[in-house]
Amino acid sequence: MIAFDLALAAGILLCAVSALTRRDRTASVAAFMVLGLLVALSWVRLAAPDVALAEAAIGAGLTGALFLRAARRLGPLRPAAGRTLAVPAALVASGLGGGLAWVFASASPPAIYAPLVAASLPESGVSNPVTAVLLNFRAWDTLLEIAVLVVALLVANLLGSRRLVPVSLGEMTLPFARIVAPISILLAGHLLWQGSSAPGGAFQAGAVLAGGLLALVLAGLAPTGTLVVRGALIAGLSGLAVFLIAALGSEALTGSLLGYPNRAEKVWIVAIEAALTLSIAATLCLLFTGFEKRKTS
Amino acid sequence: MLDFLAFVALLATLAALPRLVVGPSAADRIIAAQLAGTGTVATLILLGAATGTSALHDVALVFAALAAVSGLAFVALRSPRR
Amino acid sequence: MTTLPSVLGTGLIAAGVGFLAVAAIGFWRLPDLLSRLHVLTKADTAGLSLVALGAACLTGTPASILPLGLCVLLTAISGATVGHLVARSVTPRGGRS
Amino acid sequence: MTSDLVYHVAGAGLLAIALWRLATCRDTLRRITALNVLAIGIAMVLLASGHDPATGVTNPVPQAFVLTGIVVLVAVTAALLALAERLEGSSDE
Amino acid sequence: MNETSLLVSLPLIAALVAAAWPRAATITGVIATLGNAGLAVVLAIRIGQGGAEAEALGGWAAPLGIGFAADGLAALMLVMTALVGLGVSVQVAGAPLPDAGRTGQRTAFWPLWLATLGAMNALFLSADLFNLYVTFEILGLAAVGLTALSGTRTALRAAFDYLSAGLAGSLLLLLGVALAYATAGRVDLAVVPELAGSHEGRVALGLIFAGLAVKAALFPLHFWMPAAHSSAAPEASALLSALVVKAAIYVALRLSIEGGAAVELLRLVLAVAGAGAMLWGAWHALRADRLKLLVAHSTVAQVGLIALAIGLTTGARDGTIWRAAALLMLSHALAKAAMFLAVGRITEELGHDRISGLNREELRPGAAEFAFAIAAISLIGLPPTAGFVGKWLLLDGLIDRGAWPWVALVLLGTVLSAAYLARVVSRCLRGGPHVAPGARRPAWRAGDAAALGLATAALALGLASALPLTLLDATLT
Repeated sequence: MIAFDLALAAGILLCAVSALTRRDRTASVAAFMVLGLLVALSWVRLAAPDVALAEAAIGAGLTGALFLRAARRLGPLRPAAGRTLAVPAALVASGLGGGLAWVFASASPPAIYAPLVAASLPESGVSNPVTAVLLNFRAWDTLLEIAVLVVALLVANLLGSRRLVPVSLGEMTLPFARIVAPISILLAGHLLWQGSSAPGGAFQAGAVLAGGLLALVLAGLAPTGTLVVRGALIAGLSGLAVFLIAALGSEALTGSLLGYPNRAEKVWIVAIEAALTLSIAATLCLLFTGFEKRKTS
Repeated sequence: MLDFLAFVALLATLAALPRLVVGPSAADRIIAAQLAGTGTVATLILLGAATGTSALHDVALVFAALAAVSGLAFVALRSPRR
Repeated sequence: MTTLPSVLGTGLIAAGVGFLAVAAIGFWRLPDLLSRLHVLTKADTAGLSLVALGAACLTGTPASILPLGLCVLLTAISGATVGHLVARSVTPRGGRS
Repeated sequence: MTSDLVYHVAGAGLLAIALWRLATCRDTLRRITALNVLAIGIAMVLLASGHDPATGVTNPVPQAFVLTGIVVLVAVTAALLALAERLEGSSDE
Repeated sequence: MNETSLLVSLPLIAALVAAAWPRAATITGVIATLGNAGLAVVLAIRIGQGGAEAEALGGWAAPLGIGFAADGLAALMLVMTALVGLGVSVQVAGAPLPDAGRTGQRTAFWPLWLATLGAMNALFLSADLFNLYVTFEILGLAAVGLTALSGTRTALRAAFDYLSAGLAGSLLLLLGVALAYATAGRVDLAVVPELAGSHEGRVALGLIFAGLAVKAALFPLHFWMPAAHSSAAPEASALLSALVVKAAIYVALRLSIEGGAAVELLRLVLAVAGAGAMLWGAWHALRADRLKLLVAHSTVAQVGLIALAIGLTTGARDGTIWRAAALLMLSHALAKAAMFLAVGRITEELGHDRISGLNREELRPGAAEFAFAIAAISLIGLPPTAGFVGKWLLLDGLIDRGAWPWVALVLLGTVLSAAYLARVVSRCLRGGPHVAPGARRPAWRAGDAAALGLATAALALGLASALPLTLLDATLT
């Protein structure tokens, strides 16, 4: 498989270079989208299917759409001012890259986490170790990560970025939307449910759900009224609220922040994940569609 | 054997890159990305079959389900702003 | 071992991957956008279907057939939809001329 | 040569390309793309470090780090793109 | 329920409430900021009496789980954040930010500030490198929201540069954390001494410090900061300059105390960069033509002074220099917040913030000018302010070690800060012939009270500097 890895690595680097050097905006964005595809393959090769799922859900759905939106709104690339720095910067950067490759390749981490995770997994309430880390051992990280999403939503709301006005794409999109939207809902439910025992989980499920919703929005089949946006905003905020209440509630019960009661861990984790899935889907959709920009005059 | 076929599928995926870079039209580039998406799904299925990991089917499924989102975004956002 | 399903599966996969490769090469060689689109929607769908069918033969479990079938279905639909929309967006008069 | 080494080198390559573009480019969208490439590079070296070639298993803790990093990055990218678009819009006025 | 849990969760809950119900945002924000101050003080008192506390979240001990380390240093920072937050909240509650964002959201300040508060509290308590990265991201995003609040094109441009620089900084930090994992196999704070012992570990610490330097706007990585801090609304600038920058400095100080100080080269680079920042910031502050720009550049210089102190920390637990750094952080936070609020008021009264036009005949100096003067005294380091105690401790420690060149540098920085602050103070407080007989006095506003309160706190902490110093004794077990 070394040939596979080498070809994949070459493709990844090629995509990165194209994404960062093409003057045509669409070329740059398309190369970045393909980079996401190839990177997901490399996560599979690195035995990280959970990460590959997240990359697939985010890279195929939201990121590409977000960058295309920006490419459309930003207009063509302006000519660069000066190129004098380019060569020294390239030398410094390649030196840095070579050094980092050497340092990372020569370091091999002592096995500290693996035995700890293996020993604690039976008490975590779930059997997928990644979910156990994300929602039990290091649930505080995940709570703060959801807080980052919420703050991004607040910033987007503050900026009032131009609301997306989908154009009618005609009746050809109807069969597509009618099949893809329900399947993405089912898929999200499947990923959420199996997250406790196999690769999957709240973020992957939420991102898939958001992708399905985006397809509906783009096909002009989803309502985008002010009330809907307001509801989606509340849904986006609710995930962090549920997580925080669960954190404080678990402390009231067990005396430790995010320490779930014994033998009820799975119920807590699945409940939190279900709330997070909906909230993540709403947040990601809102980050793409944007909020109404109020006119000055 | 499956390893080799996965490798060929990866090469077929990467073969979309030249068209993506050269274009000439924006539509060409987006269609190239779309083709790379299909190639990735095939590669994932083959990797899953080669290693017997069923989780990869989910990854492939997610890619397949969301493959059209960026294409749709491209067409939907293409029309004039106002 | 070389049982019938495994030989069949590998053969189907090889054919599918061949289709994909042909699609990629055609995509690179063909002169204009519309013919490239044509290649994409046809060879692509055929290639992926064959690959999925072959993989289903190899694994043979019902649990894997459902996701594989869905993969094919979804890719075919998205390919057709996006192909149609892109074609319509580049041809004047909404592609109905 | 092992596949881990390939991904270590590829990850470091991504870091180098991204840092180079960050240092030399002023365009907003390009900078945002470079930051995303930088994050992918970090994720790659992190996962390659967590990968144990003997067992073929990747440590779940770095996997969780990368997952958290992906979510955080999507959030910040969306905010950056919104800012860049708003910036472009305000120059039109 | 534990104070630490409430300190990290209440601001976030309040932020959600304020975002969901904009009408209740102001009252929610004020109550939450008050409650936060109460909690911080209670925690500080308990730590001052009972010593440092550690907590394993969810009952999962480090390195697998995430720990909270509530010690004297963290408690001091929590109280500092709470005090500055109170001052700024009083100002914003009294005079909501102008709706320059054109988004119709006069209350957008509150959820952003509360998220900032929650992230700062989480950051001060965290004892895990990766967790620190996540808190930095919340902090960075919320701070960018605060910058963009004023909605002008300059502010948006500054916000973009701020966010992209901040993201680059946190990604450098994350790269360092990744390398720390690759080297030591774990990322809790207790790993730092182990990192200092190997080549790879030192590179990891270097990357982490580089990321922190970007976030703290340490020279020469400060390029984004003057624009961001001078184009934001004064209330937002007060928070950014007094608090958000401190988050990165705090982590640098914490890592130095934990054992990063064992890395000679890193410390030297930090100290030299700090000295460079002092001179560069002072030079630009001397040449600035606008008041806010002067204050923003003075932040570059002051951050440099603190970085210099951190760089000269010997790592010994009983050393005086890191205490000096902590005190300088505290005094800078109070004084700089007071200064930005005062600048906001002065600008409001004058209608501009050009330094050359500060002495106007028809306007008498008011409370804001007075607050600015007190804050300036603390920043320069004149007795009896907290800034004086901090600088005295720093010089004392340096003289003990015979580090005369550094002493000279610190004194030079002090003289320069006196010079650039005098440009403002001399113009503001000049009375006599310059003021016409019938000159009006500026009206009294909530902002005056906030600025005066914070400046007085900086003064009072100098007189009662035994309090923070005793608290710092409870640092690290």
